[in-house]
Amino acid sequence: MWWVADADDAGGPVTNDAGGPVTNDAGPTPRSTVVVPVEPSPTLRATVSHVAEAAADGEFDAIHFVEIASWRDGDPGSDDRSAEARRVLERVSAWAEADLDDADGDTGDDVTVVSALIGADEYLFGPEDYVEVLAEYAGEHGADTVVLDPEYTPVGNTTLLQPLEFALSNTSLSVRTAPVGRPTRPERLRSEATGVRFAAMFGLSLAFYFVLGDPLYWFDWVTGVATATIVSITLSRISFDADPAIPRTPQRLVRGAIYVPVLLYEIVVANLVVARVILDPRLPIDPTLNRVRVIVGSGLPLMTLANSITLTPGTLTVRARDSDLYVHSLLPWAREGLFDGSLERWTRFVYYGRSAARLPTPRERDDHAILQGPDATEELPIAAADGGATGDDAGPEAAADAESGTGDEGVTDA
Amino acid sequence: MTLVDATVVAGYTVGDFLLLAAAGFVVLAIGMLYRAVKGPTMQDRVLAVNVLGTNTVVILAILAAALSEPTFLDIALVYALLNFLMAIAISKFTVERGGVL
Amino acid sequence: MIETLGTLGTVRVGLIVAFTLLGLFFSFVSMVGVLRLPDVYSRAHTASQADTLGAGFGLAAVALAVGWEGAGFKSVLLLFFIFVTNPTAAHAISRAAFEEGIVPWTEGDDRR
Amino acid sequence: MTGTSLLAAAAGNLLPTVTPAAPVPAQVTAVEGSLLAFVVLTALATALARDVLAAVIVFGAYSLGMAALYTFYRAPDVALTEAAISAGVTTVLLLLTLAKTTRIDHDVAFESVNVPAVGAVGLLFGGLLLTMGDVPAVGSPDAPVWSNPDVTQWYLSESYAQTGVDNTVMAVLAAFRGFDTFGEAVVVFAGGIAALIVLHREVFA
Repeated sequence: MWWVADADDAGGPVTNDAGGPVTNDAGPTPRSTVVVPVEPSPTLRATVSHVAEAAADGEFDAIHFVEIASWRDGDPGSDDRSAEARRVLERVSAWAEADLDDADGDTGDDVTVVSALIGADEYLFGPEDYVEVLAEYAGEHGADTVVLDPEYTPVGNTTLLQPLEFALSNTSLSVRTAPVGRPTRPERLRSEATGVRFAAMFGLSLAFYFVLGDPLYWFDWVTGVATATIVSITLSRISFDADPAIPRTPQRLVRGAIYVPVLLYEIVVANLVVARVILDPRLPIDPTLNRVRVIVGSGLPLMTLANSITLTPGTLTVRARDSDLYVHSLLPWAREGLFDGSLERWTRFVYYGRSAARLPTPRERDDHAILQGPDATEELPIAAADGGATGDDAGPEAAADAESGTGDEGVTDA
Repeated sequence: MTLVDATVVAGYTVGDFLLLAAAGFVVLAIGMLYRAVKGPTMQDRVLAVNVLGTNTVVILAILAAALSEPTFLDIALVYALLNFLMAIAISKFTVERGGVL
Repeated sequence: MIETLGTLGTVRVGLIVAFTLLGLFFSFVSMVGVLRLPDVYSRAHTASQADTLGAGFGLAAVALAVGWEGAGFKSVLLLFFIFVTNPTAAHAISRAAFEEGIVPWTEGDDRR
Repeated sequence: MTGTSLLAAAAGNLLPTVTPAAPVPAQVTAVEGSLLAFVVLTALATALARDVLAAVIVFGAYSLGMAALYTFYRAPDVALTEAAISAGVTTVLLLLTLAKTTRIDHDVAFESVNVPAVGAVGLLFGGLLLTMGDVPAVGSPDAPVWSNPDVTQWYLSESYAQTGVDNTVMAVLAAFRGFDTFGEAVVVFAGGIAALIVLHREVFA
């Protein structure tokens, strides 16, 4: 998908690889300045190569790599994050320089590579805020093109790409996504290795070892320490998203302990309802697939919520994509309960405290949809939208837009 | 005397009762086997085996209590973890054809 | 013989019996669900939920019978594992089904 | 005091305390029977399933049953091995093999059964089953081990002198029962050769 820069006739002279006359059918391409928002991602390297190649081919004469800060200067830990962001920018610039040097042709030499960390003076909330910051930067530096990394995820694990592209389309900037193959397999879930995480993992696995073994026997100490070391070396990098911190982690544990009886009660009550339905000879079920957008953050909170939803009968998390949960419900009753969002509220309570629990329910936020049956409000996206196996007779990929699919014509049948 | 030897009703002890319950769980497992064999999709089979595994864990735990051999709980523990691993491995396998292995 | 156990022991025996029966009941529900429900998604409901609860009750009975001084804590550990791993496994399985393109059964579908 | 005599002394202490086996209570046979039925059913399903992946999955269920059965017969070590090897490692190995090869989709769920072969196997099985009547019951005082303790004693006291192996079990396995073990080794070797032939290779490499 080659996008050609907006007809900007003021483009300078263009030379191609050999420095000879331009032979491109499309005619001379105006050279322009490109802005590339970066963030560590599996496809970042390939995106950088793509931009560098395009520049070496004479499309751009300046590349601006920007990292948009999702934090604000002065926040606790913001210095570390800024430093980390600058490291990423340095690395990206080095890659780009190397690619430009490698590229044949002499245009690579006069391409300027600039990197910047922007947006750290205010909090950014949605894609619009990101785009605003980006457009402002582009305006200041005379850039008219934005190249996006297909895996660009500025906030945690939430993909912002589509909303970002949409918001960018409202600006005068030209946008394209680097034609970079997404990895078929997700990269290994690895976070940074820190001493705290290592110690936490070590302590946990040693404690588990001694639960099964005998802490008073010296030999168990030897084997336990050895085992815990192996476990924490191999797993400490994938087991924690963030360092366990002193006020937060115990607080979460305590609030989690409050949540457990609530969850157990919910499980038992709902199990009885479902047991009645299953044992009913008529089997009065009405299963549908639903989509709920939840606001709990990614990682552990999302897993907790998805597992809680699965544990409470009548609802089953089929798939979690970004903050969208695809939930299969057995009964309308369970579906309504899901949209009322009490579990979501509890999860927020466990992880972020009482004040965070008071957000509107998915129903009030209108962040829900039924994907099947007569009440369907959205089409059923089937399989393969993001690198899964390909469905055989899948309907239109990814539900178009929520407004269009009203009736049940959207239901694909296999 | 331990709790397991206490009489529940008509001369049957708690141990006897637990053994009968274990037999009940096995009978349920046999029922579930139908789904594991019948399918029709691979996921149905994996699901059935996962449920069977959970049942086996309970059976092992009940045997540990009924036979007064608490060490049997270790086997149940190993099994609970392996069972999870098996379900994840097979369901990943059916989608990615060994991509995870 | 129950008299020699005292009130606490009697309550404990009663709880063991009750929990075991509840566990059997919910496992039975899970079996019926796995056998009767129409597609893999709805079967996954009972597999993850009714069965988890059944196993939970069964293991609670075992914990009571073995006692803390025995290895009851292992039983509690088992309970914890099952409550964490079972829904995750059910999610993995149903997700695999979804990615293979199996469309959930709805009213009127003749698959059974 | 050598290890051998310690063992002998321990065995000597154990021998007289043996009590005749109590009659088997009904609920024990209930567990045993249902577990056996489960194991036989899963084994049959594994053997008959046409789809290899289905067979692998059902085989997982079989090893679940076997582990429970071993546990029931109070062999927790064997049960643990069954759990780790059969349910864990074997499943992964079989899946790996499947991933490297192709899986054919079948319309038929089960293999067709060769009736004469089943008859022959059934006859052999029935014949072997007849000998079960002469096997002493578990824990029975009439078992040769107990009724004629001299044999056991002889092994315990003589195995070190005769074979130079510390561990009596090892001595019996590798020395007194050497031919048996040799036979097992031959079977494993034959298995390896068969694998090579199937793979069209000449050496293990």
